[in-house]
Amino acid sequence: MIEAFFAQMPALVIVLPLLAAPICVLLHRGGPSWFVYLLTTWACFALAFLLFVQVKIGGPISYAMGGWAPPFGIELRLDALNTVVLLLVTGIAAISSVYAKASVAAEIASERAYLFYAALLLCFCGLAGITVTGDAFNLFVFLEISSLSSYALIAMGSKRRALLSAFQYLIMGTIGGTFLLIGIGFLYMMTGSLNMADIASRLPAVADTRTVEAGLAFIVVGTSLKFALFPVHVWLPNAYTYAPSSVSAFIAATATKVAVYALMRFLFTVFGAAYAFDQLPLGEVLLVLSVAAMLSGSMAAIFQTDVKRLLAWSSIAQIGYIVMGFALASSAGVSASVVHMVNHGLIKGALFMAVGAMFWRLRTISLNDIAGLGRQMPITSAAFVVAGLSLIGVPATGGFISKWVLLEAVMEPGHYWLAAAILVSSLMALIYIGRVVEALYFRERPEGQPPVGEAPVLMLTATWTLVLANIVLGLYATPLIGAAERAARAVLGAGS
Amino acid sequence: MREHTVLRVVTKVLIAPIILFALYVQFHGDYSPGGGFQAGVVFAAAIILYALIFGLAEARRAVSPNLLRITGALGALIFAGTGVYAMLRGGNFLDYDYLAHDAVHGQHYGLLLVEFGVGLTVVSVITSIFYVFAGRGRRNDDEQPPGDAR
Amino acid sequence: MSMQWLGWLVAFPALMSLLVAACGRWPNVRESVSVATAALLFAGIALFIDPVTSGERPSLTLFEVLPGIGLTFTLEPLGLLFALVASGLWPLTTIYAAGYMRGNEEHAQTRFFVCFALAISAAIGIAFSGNLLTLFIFYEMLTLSTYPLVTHHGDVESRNGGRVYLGILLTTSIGFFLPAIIITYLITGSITFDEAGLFGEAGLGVLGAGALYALFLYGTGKAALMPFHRWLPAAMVAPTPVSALLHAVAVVKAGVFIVLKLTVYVFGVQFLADTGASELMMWVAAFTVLGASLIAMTRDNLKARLAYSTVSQLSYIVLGATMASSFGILGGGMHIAMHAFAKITLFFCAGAIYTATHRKYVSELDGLGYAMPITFTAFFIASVSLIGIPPMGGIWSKWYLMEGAADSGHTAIIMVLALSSLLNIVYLLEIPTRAFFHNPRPDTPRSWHEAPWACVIPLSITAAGCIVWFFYPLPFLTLLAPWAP
Amino acid sequence: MSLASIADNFFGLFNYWVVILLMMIGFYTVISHDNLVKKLIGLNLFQTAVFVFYISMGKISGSTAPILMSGKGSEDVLYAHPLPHVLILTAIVVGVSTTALGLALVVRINEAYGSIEEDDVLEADFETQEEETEEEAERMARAEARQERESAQQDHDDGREEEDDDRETRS
Repeated sequence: MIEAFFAQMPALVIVLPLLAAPICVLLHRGGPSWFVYLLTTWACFALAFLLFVQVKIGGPISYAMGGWAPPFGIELRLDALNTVVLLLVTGIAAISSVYAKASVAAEIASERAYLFYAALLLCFCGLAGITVTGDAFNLFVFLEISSLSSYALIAMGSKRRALLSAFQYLIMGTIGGTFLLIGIGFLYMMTGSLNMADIASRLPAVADTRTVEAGLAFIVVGTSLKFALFPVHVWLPNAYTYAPSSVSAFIAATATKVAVYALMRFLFTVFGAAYAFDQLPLGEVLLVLSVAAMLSGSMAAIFQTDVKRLLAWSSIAQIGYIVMGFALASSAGVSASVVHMVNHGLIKGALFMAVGAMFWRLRTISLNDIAGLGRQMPITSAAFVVAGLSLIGVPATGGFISKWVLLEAVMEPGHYWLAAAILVSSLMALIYIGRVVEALYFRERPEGQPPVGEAPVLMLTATWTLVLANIVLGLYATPLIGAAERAARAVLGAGS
Repeated sequence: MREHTVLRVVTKVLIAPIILFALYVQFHGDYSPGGGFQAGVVFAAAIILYALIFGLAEARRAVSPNLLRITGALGALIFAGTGVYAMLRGGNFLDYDYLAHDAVHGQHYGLLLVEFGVGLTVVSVITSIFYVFAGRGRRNDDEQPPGDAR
Repeated sequence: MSMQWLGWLVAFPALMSLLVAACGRWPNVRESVSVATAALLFAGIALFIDPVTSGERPSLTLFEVLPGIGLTFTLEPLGLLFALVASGLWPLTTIYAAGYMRGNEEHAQTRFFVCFALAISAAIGIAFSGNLLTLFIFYEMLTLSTYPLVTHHGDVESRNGGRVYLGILLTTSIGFFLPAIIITYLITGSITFDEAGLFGEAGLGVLGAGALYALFLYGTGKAALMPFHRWLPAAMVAPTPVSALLHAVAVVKAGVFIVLKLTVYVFGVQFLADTGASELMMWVAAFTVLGASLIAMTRDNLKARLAYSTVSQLSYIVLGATMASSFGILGGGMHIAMHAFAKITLFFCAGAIYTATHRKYVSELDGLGYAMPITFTAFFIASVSLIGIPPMGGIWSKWYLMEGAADSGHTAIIMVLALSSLLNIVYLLEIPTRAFFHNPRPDTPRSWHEAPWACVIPLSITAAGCIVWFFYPLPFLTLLAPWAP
Repeated sequence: MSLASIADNFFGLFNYWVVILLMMIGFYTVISHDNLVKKLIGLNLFQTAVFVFYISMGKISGSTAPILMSGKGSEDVLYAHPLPHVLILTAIVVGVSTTALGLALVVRINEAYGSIEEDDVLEADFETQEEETEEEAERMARAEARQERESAQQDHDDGREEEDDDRETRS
C-alpha cells in the first residue's frame, strides 16, 4: 500500500489541487475554501519533499499518465532539477496559504473569496504541472492553466488599474504561450514526438535544419515573455503592483521561476547545451539581456515610490541573475541559477508578504504612507529589513549564497564584466531597499494618520517563516548547493 | 423576441433535438467522433438559444446559475475522481484498465465517465459565461431580454 | 580549554543582548547586565591567553555554510589581541555610555545598548574568524549592527551620516571584498587562514597579487584608506560613546585588524616581501596618514578633528602591514592596542566636555581646563601618547613601525611617520593648550564642572592605561611574540 | 530556379503562407490597435493561425479523416494524423478561455473607466497618478520640514505606547 502510494506521488501533486479547485467551488464559502486550500498546499508540500528525497536517493522517477507508456502517453518525469523547483513552488504555496486568509478577507469581496481560492489552486496546479511534466505539449497546457488563472487573480486587485494590468498581461502572456506552441509545433514536425526525452534523442539527426532553429527561437522568446526577460518585461511591474497581496507574494515567488525552469528544461534537456550554446550564440544573447535586465530593473526600482512596484522592478533585475547563471551553460552556472531561483523565491515571497501586511493595515503602499511604520509595525518592518538585506546579498542570508555561487560561476571562465554587473546591481539593490528602510524607520508617520498596530498573527508567521528560511539557507547552504549541483549534473549530463 | 411566433415555435421544436444530438455526441464519443467538449458546447447552445428567445430571466429560472456552478464543479470532480479511483484500484492516474474486471470494459467505463465529466463542465462553463456577459449591467431589469440589445 | 568556548564567546554578547532588551524597563538592571556581560566576556577571552602564547591554535567549525567552507573560529595571537582590546574596553565604554546617555537624556537607550552588545559580538566574531567567509559574515554584521547606533538621533543629519556610513562600508565590502574572496578561492582553492599564506604555489605575479591586495584593502572599507575614508567623519553624528566604540574599539580596529590578518594569513609576509605586491598600498597608506592629518588641522569640530586623526592613525597600522616585515606587523599590532587606549580616551573626553558644557567646537574650549581638570589632563596624556612621546605607550608602536620601515628599506616611510607626528602635535595639543592657557570666553559660567562620575572614571582609567603600557608593554609583546625579534 | 519551381514552392507550401499571413494580420492588429476588443480579435486571429499550422501539419496527401473504417478495403485507407487535431483541440479550449477572460476584463474595464480605448484608459490613469504624485511630493516636503523642525527641538519621545491593536481596516 505504502509502495503504491509512493508510486502515485508524482501525479498526486497535480491531482490534489485539481480536485480541490472544484471542491472550493462547491463549498461556495470563503472560510472552508481557505481551509481546503491550506490542506492541499501543505499536502503537496509534503509530497514534494518525499519526491525530493526519493529522487535524491533513487534517481529520476518516471510516471506514465493513464498507464500509457512514454513516449506515447504523457509522462511525468522527476529529476534532480525539477524536484528542487517543485519543492520551492509547493513550499511557497504552503506558506502563502497560511498568509492568504487575513489578506484575502481584507482585499477580496467575501462572496467571491471561494472563486479566488479556486483560481489560486488552479494556478498552483498549473505551476506544479509545468514542473513535473515530461511532455512538451502538456507543459504548454499547464503553462496556460497557470497563466489564465493568474490573469484572473491579478484582475481581482482592489484598484481599477488591476484590470488593465491583467489585460496587458493577458495579451503578452498569450502571445508568449502561442510562441511556445509554435515552437513545440516545429519540434513535433521534425521529430514526430512530444515527449521531451524522446525529442531529445531524435533531434541530433535533424538538428541542422532551419525548422529546429526556428523552433528554438520561438520557444526561447515565448518562455522569455512568460518570465519577463528584459525587453519583454513590460507587463510585470503593473501586474505585480496591482494584484492582491497574497497573489503578488505567491506569483512573484513562483511563476517566473517556473517559466525559467521551463526554458532551462527545453534548452538543456530537449535541445542540449551543446546545440543551444555552442552551435548557436544563444548564450551570448542571454548574457547581454540578463545584464541589461539587472541594470535596468535595478535602476527603475530606485525611482519607484510605490513599494510593490519597486519590488516588481527588482524582480526583473533578479530574473537577470537567474538567466545569467544558466546562460553560462556551465555546471557551476546552472547550479547558481537553481540556487538563486530558490533564494529569490524565498526573498521575494517574504518581501511581498511584509509589504502585503503593511497594505493590510494602511490600504496603500507608497513610500510616504509607510513612513514611520518601523515603530508601529516592528515585526513586519523587521521582516522586510532582513529579507531586504538578503536581496542585497549581505552575508548570513540566502541572497549572499546566491551571489557567492553566481560570482564564482561567472569568474571561473573569466567573465569579470559580468561580475562587475552583478555587483553594481547588488549595490543598486542597497539603494532601493535602503529607501524603503529609511522610510520605515527614519521618517515620522504622515500627519493626520491614526496609529496602526501589527498585522494578524498568521500573516506574521508566514512572513517570518520565509525570512527564517532565508537565514537558515544563508548560514547552512550546503544542502541547497548540493541539490543545485545534482540538478546541474542531471540536466547537463543528459544534454551533452 | 417572444412576440415572434415563428421564432418561438421553431425554437420550441428545435431545442429538444439539439439536446438529443448533444447527448448522442456525448455518449457515442468513445465509438465515433465526438466527446464531452463538443457535446457540451452543443448542449450549451440549446440553453443559450432558449435564453435568446425567452429572455435571460426565464433561462435563469430553468437552469439556475447556482446549479451551473455546482454541475461545473461536479464535472471536474467526476473527471479527476475517475482518475483517482483508478489510482485507488492500483493503476496510475486515469489508467482506465483498472476501472473494471477487464481492460476493455475498463477503458469504456473510464472514457464514458471522463467524457461525461468534461461535458458537464463545458455546458456549465459556457452557459455561465453567457449568463455573466448577457446579464452584465442589467441586473435590475431582468425583464428585458438580452436579444433586444443586439 | 574546550573548543566550544570559542563559539560561546562569540554568541555570548549577542545572547545577552536579548536579556538587555528584556530589561529595557529597568535602566539600572539593564546597565548592570551590560557591564557584567562585558566583564565576563573579557575574562572568558583572557582565559585563552596562556594556551595561545604557548603555541596552541584552538579551532572550532560549527557547520558548513558552503560545501567545504565552514563557519570556523580559529584563535591566533593577532585575533586574541584584537579580541582582548575590544572586550577590555567595552565595560569602560558601557559605564561611560550609561553616564553619557543619562546625562544627555537620550532616547531609545535600550536599542542603543542592544546594538552595542551585538556590535561587540560581531567584533569578537571577526577576531576569532578562521576563514575569509566567517570574517566576511561578521564584518557585515558589525556594519549593520552599528548602523542604528550611527543614526541614533534619527534626524535628517544623522540619516545622511548613516547613509554615507552604510553606503561606503557596504559598497566597498560587496563591491571589492566579496570578489576578492571569490578570486582567492578560485585561484587557491581555499579561503582558510594559513600561517604560511595561501598564495605560495599559486604563481601569482606581482601585478596580480598587487591588484588582489588592493582589492582586499579597499574592500576593508573600515580601514578607512583614502579615498574611502568619508564614512568615518560622517559617522560622527552618532552619540559620543558610539564614536568611541566605533572609532577606537570595534569598527575601525576591526578594519585594520583585517588588514593585518590578510597580510599575515592570506598573503603571507614573506610572499609580500618577495614580490613587493603591497608596495602600492603602502604609498596609499602613507598618503592617507599625511592627508588626513592635514584635513584634521582644518577642522574646528572636536569630534571631526578626532575622526580625521583616526583616519590618519589607522593608516599607521596599514603601513605596518604593507611594509611586509615582521617589525611592521609587530608595530601594527601594538598600535591597535595603543591607539585604542589613546583614542578612546580622547573621545571620552570629547563626550564629557559635551555632557558638561554642550560645546563641540575646538575654538569654544578656551579656559575650560580649570573647570574640568581631570578631563583635560586625560586629553593631554592621550594626545601625547598618540604623538608618540615617552612616557606614554604610543612610543612603542611608533618605534616598531619605524624599525619595520628601516628593516624593509623604506626610509621615506620613516620620514612620513616623523612628519605625521609633528602634525599630530599641531592639531592635538592645541586643545589642552587652549583649555589651560587661554582665558575663558566671556559666556562661560563659573558653575561648570566635571561631567558625571560615570563619564570621568572610565576616561581616567584609559588615560592611566596609556601611561601603564609605556612601562609595561609585556602583555602585547608576549602576544605578538611570533613577530618579535 | 525556374518560374514553375517558384510557383510550385509557393503553392506547394500554401498552407504555411496562409498561416504566416493570418499570424501577421493578427499580430499587427494586437500591436497597432488601441481598442481592447480589437486587440483580442487580433489575438484570436494569431492563435487561429497556429491552429491552422498544427492541423495542416497532420495532413497526409490523399488521406481521409481519422475515423476508423470498417468493412471492405478498410485496411488500405490512409488516415490523416489525428494527434495534431487532438492537440489543437486542447489549444482551442485554451484559446476560448483566454478570449472569455479577456472579454470579461474588457467589460469590467469599460465599467471602471467608461472606455475601451487603451489610450483613454491610460490617460485616465495617468491623470490620477499625476495627481497622486503631486500630492505625495507635497506631503513628503511637508514631512521633511516637520522633521527638521522637530530634530531642531531635539525632543524625542522614548518608547511609544502599544498601539491599539484592534483597529479594523477592512473596508
